[in-house]
Amino acid sequence: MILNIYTIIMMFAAALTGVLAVPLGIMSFRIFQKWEKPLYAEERTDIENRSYLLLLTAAVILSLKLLTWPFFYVTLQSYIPSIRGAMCIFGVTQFYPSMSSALQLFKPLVFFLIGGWLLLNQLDRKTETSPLFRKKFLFLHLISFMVLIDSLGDLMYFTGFNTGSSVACCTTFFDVPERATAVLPLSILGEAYEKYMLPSYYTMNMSLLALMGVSYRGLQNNKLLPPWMTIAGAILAVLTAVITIFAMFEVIAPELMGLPYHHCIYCMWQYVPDSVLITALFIIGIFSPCWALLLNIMGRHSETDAALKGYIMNLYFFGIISTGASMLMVTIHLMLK
Amino acid sequence: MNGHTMNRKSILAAIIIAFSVAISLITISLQRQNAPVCHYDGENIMPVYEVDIEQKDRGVLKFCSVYCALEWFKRNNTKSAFVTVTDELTGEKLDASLAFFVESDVISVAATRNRMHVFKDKHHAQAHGKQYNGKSVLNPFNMN
Amino acid sequence: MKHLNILYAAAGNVVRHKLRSVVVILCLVAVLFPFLSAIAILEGVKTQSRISVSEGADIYVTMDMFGRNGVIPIEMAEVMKQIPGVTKAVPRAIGRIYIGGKLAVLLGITDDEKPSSLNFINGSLPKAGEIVIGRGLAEHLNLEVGEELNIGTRVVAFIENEPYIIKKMYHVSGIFDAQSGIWASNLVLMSIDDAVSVFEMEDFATDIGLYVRPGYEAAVSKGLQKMNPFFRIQTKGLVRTYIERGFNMKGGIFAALYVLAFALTIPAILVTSGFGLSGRRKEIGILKATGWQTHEVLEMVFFENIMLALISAPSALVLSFVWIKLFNAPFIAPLFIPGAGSIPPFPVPSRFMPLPFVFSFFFALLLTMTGSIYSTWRAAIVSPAEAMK
Amino acid sequence: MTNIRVRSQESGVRRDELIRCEGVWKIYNEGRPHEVQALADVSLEIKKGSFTILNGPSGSGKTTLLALLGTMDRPSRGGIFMKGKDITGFSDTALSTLRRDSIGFVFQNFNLIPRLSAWENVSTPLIPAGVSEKGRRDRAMVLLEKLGLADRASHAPEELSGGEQQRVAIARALINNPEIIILDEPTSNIDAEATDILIDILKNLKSDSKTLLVSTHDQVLRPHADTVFELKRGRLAGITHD
Repeated sequence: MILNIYTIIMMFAAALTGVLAVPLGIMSFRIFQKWEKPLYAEERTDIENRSYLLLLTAAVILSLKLLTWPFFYVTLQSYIPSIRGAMCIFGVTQFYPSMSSALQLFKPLVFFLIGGWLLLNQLDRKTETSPLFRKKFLFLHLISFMVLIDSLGDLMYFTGFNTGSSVACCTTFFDVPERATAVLPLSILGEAYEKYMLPSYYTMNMSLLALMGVSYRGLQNNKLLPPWMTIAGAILAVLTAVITIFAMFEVIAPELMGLPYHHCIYCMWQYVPDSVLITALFIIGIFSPCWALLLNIMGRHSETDAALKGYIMNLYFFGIISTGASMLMVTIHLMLK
Repeated sequence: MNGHTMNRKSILAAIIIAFSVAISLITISLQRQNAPVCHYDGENIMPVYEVDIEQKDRGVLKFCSVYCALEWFKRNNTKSAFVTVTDELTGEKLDASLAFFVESDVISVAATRNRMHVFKDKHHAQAHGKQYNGKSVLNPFNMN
Repeated sequence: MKHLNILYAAAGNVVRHKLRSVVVILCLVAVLFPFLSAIAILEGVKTQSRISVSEGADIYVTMDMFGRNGVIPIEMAEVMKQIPGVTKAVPRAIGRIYIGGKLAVLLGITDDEKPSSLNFINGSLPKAGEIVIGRGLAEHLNLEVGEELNIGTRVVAFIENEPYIIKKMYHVSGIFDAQSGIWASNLVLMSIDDAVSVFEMEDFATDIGLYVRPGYEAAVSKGLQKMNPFFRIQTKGLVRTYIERGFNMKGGIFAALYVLAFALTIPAILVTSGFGLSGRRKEIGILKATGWQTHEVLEMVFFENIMLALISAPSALVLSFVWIKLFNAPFIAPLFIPGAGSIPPFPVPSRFMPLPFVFSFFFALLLTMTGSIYSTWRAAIVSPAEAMK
Repeated sequence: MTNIRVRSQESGVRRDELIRCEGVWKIYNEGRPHEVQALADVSLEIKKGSFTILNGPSGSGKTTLLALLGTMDRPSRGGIFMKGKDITGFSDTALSTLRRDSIGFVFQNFNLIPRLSAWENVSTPLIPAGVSEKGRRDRAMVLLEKLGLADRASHAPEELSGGEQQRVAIARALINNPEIIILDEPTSNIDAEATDILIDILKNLKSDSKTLLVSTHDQVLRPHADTVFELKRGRLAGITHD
């Protein structure tokens, strides 16, 4: 283990969220079970009261996950001096590539799910008889497993490092033609794929904005969205995410850093501070339509229709603003470079 | 959706957009302020193409590209003690005598139409030459 | 607007329930203050180390003696200077020596080699027979500029039962300013020849520092290895890595020990944050009777705790800033500066941006949110019927 | 033990009916040792705009019934209907919202929040409703003026007399313009003069077609009531209509 302050903090936070996830999982399953059976009035009040404890715990876990998510990368950055050959965060992730990729994909997923649960809970609050009560606590029970896995993953990952190890740096991964983010577009778009990266970035983001705009307008005219539209929104968001990530590696990161042959977004976060905000806005822009789909599937009930429409509209609204702002920031950088 | 909620949302949207744009502009202007200016043509120097020439008796002169540095070097090589160039891939500084130079079709600094590229590793230089129709060049800052 | 209202109501409650607020803030500050002070000092010392490394040579060459650094002939400096890419070769004599019962560092350098971070109160570079001493040492020995100091005096032999003593007196030509950094506090700077004679190692130096052209480290190192396989070669990058690792390790150990304190803080926050809330059952019952939802009460109390955290974080930061800058970090400095003593004689280096600043808010939020979950919940689920009792 | 299920369909609503309870039981610690039966099989109806009194000695279940009708607690059995809608299956959040929008409470000991000024106490229910501070202050001042307390608006409860505190509590109950005002033993903590003022206020509220539900064992309010329900040991013992 590379014993420094960052490691201790990451492990302390991971242990804390892990410890909180266990009672969260147990109590949410117990509530899910009890809510079915006939209840005395006082029992029902007890269960409702306990549900508030779970709500607060879920909110605290989400806040901790939000605080430690960027801290995960700050910790990796602090390992650079201890790992020979590493010149940036990517180099450090090469020490345990499979685990670090898994964690890097898992963290946004956990964040997405907890965020989705809190939205579902907010929606259920707008009803008279809490029709989503059982469903949301079964959902919370599943989420608590994901939180536990994420916390255990952090603990295993950060205790697995050892000093003196050496890795290949990101230049040997990102500056050679055979890098992953080049081979795939190369095979699809041919030799001059770089020419199409930026246009496809803008096309996908613009079409996502357009779809969210149409959906927003549709909801304004008092129609609850057909499920296929929110599904289309989510699928388009995921596709946009993939295209944007490739474009970030291939074109945007080198441009923003001024290193035309260096395709590493970790270095981009390091050398171009506002790229962290670009990334955060991009994530919100992609999550919003997916949350809209989640709510549209899990939150549908005769009592929730009115509120559901408002929530999905707000999600699309923030999706449009975040995606637009992220794209605008990238455009400013590209134009003023 | 009543009007009150609508304009509150528009205000919120405007704030988010304005904040993002401001952050970008501030970052770019800070990067520009810190960037030194080329001694030969006054252009802003991009760190990855910077060439420094240390003079024997006086300080270091900074240039935005190999072409500018060469223009100055041709007339003042007797005054020059050392020349430091930058590896385009990693941004690492190294002495000109150790670097690999490749002149290719790719223009790195538009102002001077510089097509001379510098690499620390030989295979990076060869890869660039192969990809962009370049040919390797001996160290142009040869003190002899 | 609703959440803003609840936020203002929470702020009002923090002010109205002063006792509870003060108790929670004191509990947080008591935990954060030592931690932040230690981190600030660690960052300060690390910064000064980085300055020293960046001022130092690109390559340090010594002989390898039993796997340790061994002395190296001074004349090797001229030979090494001829290696392509080397711009300067500087021999150094550096060692530790007791002066007036205090352990000091004795540094012998060539005349043109004064590191820029060392600046004087008054005086000049030491010529032959002269020395410049650190402020801590000057205070310890009660020395002023112009006085004499004997270094390295010792009995060489006994002739007819009479001890034959070699006396080496040096003239104090200057005292280092306190801002010269912690390394200069117990330093004795003199010319390399004098230093060599004090250690009685004529013709040898402890190491030779080579300044090389950018990118030449690898080539010069290879050349040195070929020149003499017994050369021990350490590049500036290696030294920097050792320093970063060393400090990170020290910080990590301290943090690991401190995590116990943080773990104990959570139950402490649970008790203190619940401290005032039980008295407010009636008040919360009234709010709920007049239409507040449990979520809204939960949100209000949660905001109160977050506000207390956001008040505690900067308070702890200011307190540790005062503790270090005004009182010179008594009792905490020895944690990171061995031999500094409870009341350090030199200004303890410290740096409050960005790490301690980030940590103070991070931990304040982490501890408060986690510690106050149960107490916040207990308060929020008070039944509205409570108001009718 | 009936299953508390959602029955939100209207069941034979009469136009002037505001609150109705059918076969309501309230048993504390139900299903646990030491059960306490507070109410047994109570059915009654409160019409819109009426002045209803719950009368009965201490321990007769007046306060419990008041808490149930005021959505502050749930019945163990039976159903409570608000404007024909069964609210027994409502969630805690929905009951709170109903309380905020339709029900105003005046407690026996006023229950003002210490160290908050009179207008702040009056406007606390508006905070979660999202009304701005200025809006809250204006609406509170209108009510305080109507109740003759404009000059006491910035005083804390500790600086007000019993009668004044009660009027501030009444103003708080009215701030959300509820349909029903529930008063718990309103005359037990005020002097005769304040009682007369209270009676005037109640008359005005009735003329503003507010529905009043008062729990009291004091006979002074009886002449002004439309209906009086007599409670004895948790059961409805009698109903007298004016």
